[in-house]
Amino acid sequence: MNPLLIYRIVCKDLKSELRGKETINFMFLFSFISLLMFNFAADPFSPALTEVGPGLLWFVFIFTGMLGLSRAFIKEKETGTLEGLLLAPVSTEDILYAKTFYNLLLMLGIQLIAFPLFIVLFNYNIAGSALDAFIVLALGNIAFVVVGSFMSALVMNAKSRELVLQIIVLPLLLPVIILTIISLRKVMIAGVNLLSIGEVKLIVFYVAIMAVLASILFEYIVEE
Amino acid sequence: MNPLLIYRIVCKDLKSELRGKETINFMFLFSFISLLMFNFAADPFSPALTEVGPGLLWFVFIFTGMLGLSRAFIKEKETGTLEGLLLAPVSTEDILYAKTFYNLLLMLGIQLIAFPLFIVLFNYNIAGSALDAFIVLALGNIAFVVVGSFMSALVMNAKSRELVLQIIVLPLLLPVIILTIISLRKVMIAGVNLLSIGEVKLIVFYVAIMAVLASILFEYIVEE
Amino acid sequence: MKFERKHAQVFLGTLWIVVLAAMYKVLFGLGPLKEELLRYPGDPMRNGYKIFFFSMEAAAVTYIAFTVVLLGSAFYLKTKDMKWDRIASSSARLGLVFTTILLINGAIFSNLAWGAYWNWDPRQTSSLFLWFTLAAYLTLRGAVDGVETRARLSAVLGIFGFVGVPLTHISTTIWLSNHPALYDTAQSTGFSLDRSGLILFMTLMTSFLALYIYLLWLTVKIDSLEEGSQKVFSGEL
Amino acid sequence: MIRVEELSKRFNNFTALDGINLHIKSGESFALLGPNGAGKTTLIRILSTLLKPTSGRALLNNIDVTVEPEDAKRQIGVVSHNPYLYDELTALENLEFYAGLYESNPDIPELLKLVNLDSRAHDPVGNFSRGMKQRLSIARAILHDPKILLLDEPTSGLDHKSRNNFYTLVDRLKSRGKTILLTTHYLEEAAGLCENGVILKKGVVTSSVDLKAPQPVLEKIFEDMGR
Amino acid sequence: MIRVEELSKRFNNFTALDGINLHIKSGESFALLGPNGAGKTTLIRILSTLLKPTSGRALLNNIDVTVEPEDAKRQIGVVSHNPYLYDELTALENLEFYAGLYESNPDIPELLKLVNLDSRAHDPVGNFSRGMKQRLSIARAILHDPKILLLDEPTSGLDHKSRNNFYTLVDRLKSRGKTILLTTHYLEEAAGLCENGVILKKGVVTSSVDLKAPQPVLEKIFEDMGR
Ligand code: HEM
Ligand SMILES: Nc1ncnc2c1ncn2[C@@H]1O[C@H](COP(=O)(O)OP(=O)(O)OP(=O)(O)O)[C@@H](O)[C@H]1O
Ligand SMILES: Nc1ncnc2c1ncn2[C@@H]1O[C@H](COP(=O)(O)OP(=O)(O)OP(=O)(O)O)[C@@H](O)[C@H]1O
Ligand SMILES: [Mg+2]
Ligand SMILES: [Mg+2]
Repeated sequence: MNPLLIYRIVCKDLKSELRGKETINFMFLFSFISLLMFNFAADPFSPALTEVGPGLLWFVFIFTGMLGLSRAFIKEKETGTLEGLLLAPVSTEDILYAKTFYNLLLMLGIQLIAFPLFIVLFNYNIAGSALDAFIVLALGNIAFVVVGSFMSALVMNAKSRELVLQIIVLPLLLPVIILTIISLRKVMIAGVNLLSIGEVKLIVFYVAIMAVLASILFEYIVEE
Repeated sequence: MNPLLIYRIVCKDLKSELRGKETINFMFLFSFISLLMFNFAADPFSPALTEVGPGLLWFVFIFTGMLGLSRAFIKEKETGTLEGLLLAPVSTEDILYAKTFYNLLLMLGIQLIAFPLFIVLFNYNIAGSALDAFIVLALGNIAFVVVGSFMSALVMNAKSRELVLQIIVLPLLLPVIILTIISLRKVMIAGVNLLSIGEVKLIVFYVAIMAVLASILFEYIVEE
Repeated sequence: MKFERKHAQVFLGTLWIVVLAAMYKVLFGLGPLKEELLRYPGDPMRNGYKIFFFSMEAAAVTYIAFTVVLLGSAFYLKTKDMKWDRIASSSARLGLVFTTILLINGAIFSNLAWGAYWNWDPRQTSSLFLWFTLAAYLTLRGAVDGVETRARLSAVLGIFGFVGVPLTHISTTIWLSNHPALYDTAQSTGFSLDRSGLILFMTLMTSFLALYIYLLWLTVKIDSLEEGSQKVFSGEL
Repeated sequence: MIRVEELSKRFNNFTALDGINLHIKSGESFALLGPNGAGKTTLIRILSTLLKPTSGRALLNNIDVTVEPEDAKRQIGVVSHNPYLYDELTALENLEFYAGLYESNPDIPELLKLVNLDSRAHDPVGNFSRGMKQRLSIARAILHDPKILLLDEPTSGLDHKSRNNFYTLVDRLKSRGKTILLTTHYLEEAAGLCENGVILKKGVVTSSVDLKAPQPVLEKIFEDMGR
Repeated sequence: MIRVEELSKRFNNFTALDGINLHIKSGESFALLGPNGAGKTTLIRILSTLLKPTSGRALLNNIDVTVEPEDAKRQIGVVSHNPYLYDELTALENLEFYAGLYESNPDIPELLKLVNLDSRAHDPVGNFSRGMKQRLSIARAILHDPKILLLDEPTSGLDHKSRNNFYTLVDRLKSRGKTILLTTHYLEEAAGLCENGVILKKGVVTSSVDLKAPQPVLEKIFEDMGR
């Protein structure tokens, strides 16, 4: 692992993403609009909202993530620049770390905007601590990004691979998705303290396993 | 309009999609997983579910569509084959119609699977006729696909295309989104008959306007 | 050249705030509720009504701004004359400002009348989507390189974007709403102006419109100057 | 017949083509020469209706490309750097698809044989080497028997033999009265295929070239082109 | 030094390379010739660590590409059909980024001048013409001063002058002791730049070529290559 190289790749990604300086605005607008959409699903002040609120909130991130993350590798693949990276003496893990880190930056950026917005817009009353809820979301996002980045590298070459591989991508994410929802509901509806939620530990555990697996297996993904 | 050419382009898209099945698999999985997620978002037997059910169901389509449809034009653009189509004596409208039709096939295919799945998963009790609910959903999907396909062509040349697409499409779709939810709730919760729902007529009206606008304006999108 | 534009924008912004403040001052100088000025049965809002004059004017200008975007876009596509693109895009930027004013006024109104700044009233929500539509239009402009491509693509979107206007207009009828209607037949939500109210309304309307037109003229001018200067620069290269 | 009148194309503030005039007679083979970035591809893209000119006009067999683009498209076959092929489809399927779009009925196996790909007809194009794609792209360009061929560096990536095959093919097409507009960076190619040509530089036609001139003269012209 | 031993590469059931043996001495310039689809790009991609061989091994300056890929990568500069450039970044930023990855500190303005792009340094690469990208790609390949250059049809898309500039550049690099492996479909290029070469056909080395042989002999060899 070479932090300097990782930093340089992340900078490059940020730079080419931010070329239209508007991207941050885009992200803001986007999370704003998709949050607003949910208003129409239920009467905004009905108790049903308290019920489904955490789920909807988390869904916005999954959806945003799906949109954004898959691009990180696929774009480099399609424009052929991934080979440029692979030609340079950067270890394949570092490429994975850089992409994961970049994705994480994006997701946390969106979270920083969308989470307060959600609370204000829906006048949502979090039963537990707002910080706890934020941390749970962030954990979910980390898990999502770690697995998602790795898997998006996997599907990159999907054409020549077996169909089965693609079908693994989303289901692999399923545990995190569900664990996060459960934890989020415990914090936001039942007001449970973060540290006493078993699911949170499971998420951390899951991230750890996935991260280790990903760094071991990544080199098999990029080789052809 | 040349139906034969449209048919040929749709066939080509279907054929190359079925080779890799990437988009289809992805869309199915995504809709499946979001349904599952919403299942965890609320206690499946709580009354809140009846309330928000129609809204959630419809969102699954909106978001699945968002993720999948954008590829129809963007992929042809990125691989350079869009120029191949434009070099052939096919009117630009026909290209639009073909892509719209293809997207519609995808969406209806997904609906055919996701709608029964929703009912089973949530054990949802539709107050009105299930067929009516299906038709309302299909109408909403048609509106969505008409606008979405057109807009995905519009953003083809933009930076951060995928994000921009969402930002553009969601406000434009707001009328259909609201109208579809209202109609869906009328059918699924209040048990109103399809033909006596005024909003359904409005949806049809909206689709018609959008379709006309789209076919008039499309040529301005592809010219450079 | 960039500096000049920034200065002009700061200047205009300040001007607008000053004008707005002056108008509020004038209106609130009217003193407490005069029954004859505005009839609102069971008036729960006391002086809150005054803000109606602003929200309604802002709404009207927003609609007008949308119409100008629509027309500018259509004419651009027809003639390919950049003038129309400048008019459309300037109108969109101004429309964003006026929609913001509408939303802020609306929120104040909503708090007075319904007890929450954001009430998810269809009028309120659809107005917000008007804002999003303009924001989307400007977003697209930001995301496309190339002056002509940008003009062309955003013109197409500008035409589509207009659907928000009729939607906002009918939103109260197709979706359950608390928003009152002018000259409503239903007594309970009826809301009407008498003669002096109407005069005040028309005066404000005229000044809002004048402001919009003036600002539109200014922004179009600034844009065309800026474009001209860019041409000079690249010519030198 | 290709006629270009006062054609200009500006990208933002960059002028890629600046008042081009050209007249290429029916059945003529014409070379468009010039250094990188001269505007050759831009001109060909305008002729093939992919780009709209900023001003001026372009006629293909008396059809204005901006006025009647669909008729214009039937007149032309385009080979460029981009093969316009679908990676997921096989060579055969690609040609069938394009034949369908042109509503013409070519002998596709024959076409595949012509570009020496008959043995790979059922392979997805995504697995082809660069040169194989380029060859298939040539078959794609002529399948509707167009009257005008726009060839933008058509031999890039082709091997020696395919290049010679391509030259023979072009000769055959010439003898069948096709009009040909070719861009190339190779003297032999220009001299071998075309009679006349022009040199484009920074969007302006700087001189016309008689490609039947003796080799040393041509070499001198090519040497000077980059200045 | 490049040493290839019994190297094979199979894609699914298609054998692209079949037991290749090559030895290229340090400082030698070597041409890899052969028709389209022969496996030239495949071999170069294996040497540049982008593909893993199915069997056999390949050494660059005694470093096995599959065993120590990162060390191997430092030895090589690759120019291929794909320029490996980011369209959103400017020419300068692209080079700076790659220099950062190689952790080397080249004189980037000098490099840009070398490929004649100093005036476009601050333009996003997306707006470049094909030939301009290719030139920038050459600068990218040599910015870390690699000992071995793998050039896969490096002049594709370059104009006459840039090609000559490129030849001069390669000559200069040769005189500085670089090892060069070149694929090309052009006889003059192979003969001008390389001393020795081999012909690859259907994944097998069919013969070796002395590129210092007289022109007619070489022409004959090229003619026969397609058979
Ligand atoms: C209780 C508070 C409010 C009152 C008494 C009020 C009053 C009115 C009245 C009387 C009209 C003219 C109605 C018509 O022509 O149908 C109007 C129009 C409008 N108001 Fe309000 N309003 C209130 C709150 C809001 C809010 C919160 C918003 C949104 C931010 C809003 C946005 C609009 C718009 C967009 C129009 C133009 C509608 C159209 O005719 O198309 N209003 N308002
Ligand atoms: N979409 C675009 N936006 C901005 N500039 C462009 C665009 N397309 C081309 N250009 C510029 O126009 C000029 C002409 O490009 P063009 O591709 O026509 O050159 P060319 O003569 O085909 O060069 P080559 O021989 O390298 O293919 C170049 O300077 C290029 O940078
Ligand atoms: N990913 C792949 N999957 C399957 N077959 C492939 C793949 N890549 C290359 N091939 C096949 O391997 C063979 C050699 O391809 P390669 O690209 O090495 O040829 P080449 O000698 O570089 O040809 P060219 O001169 O046209 O560039 C071709 O027949 C090609 O179809
Ligand atoms: Mg070109
Ligand atoms: Mg090759």
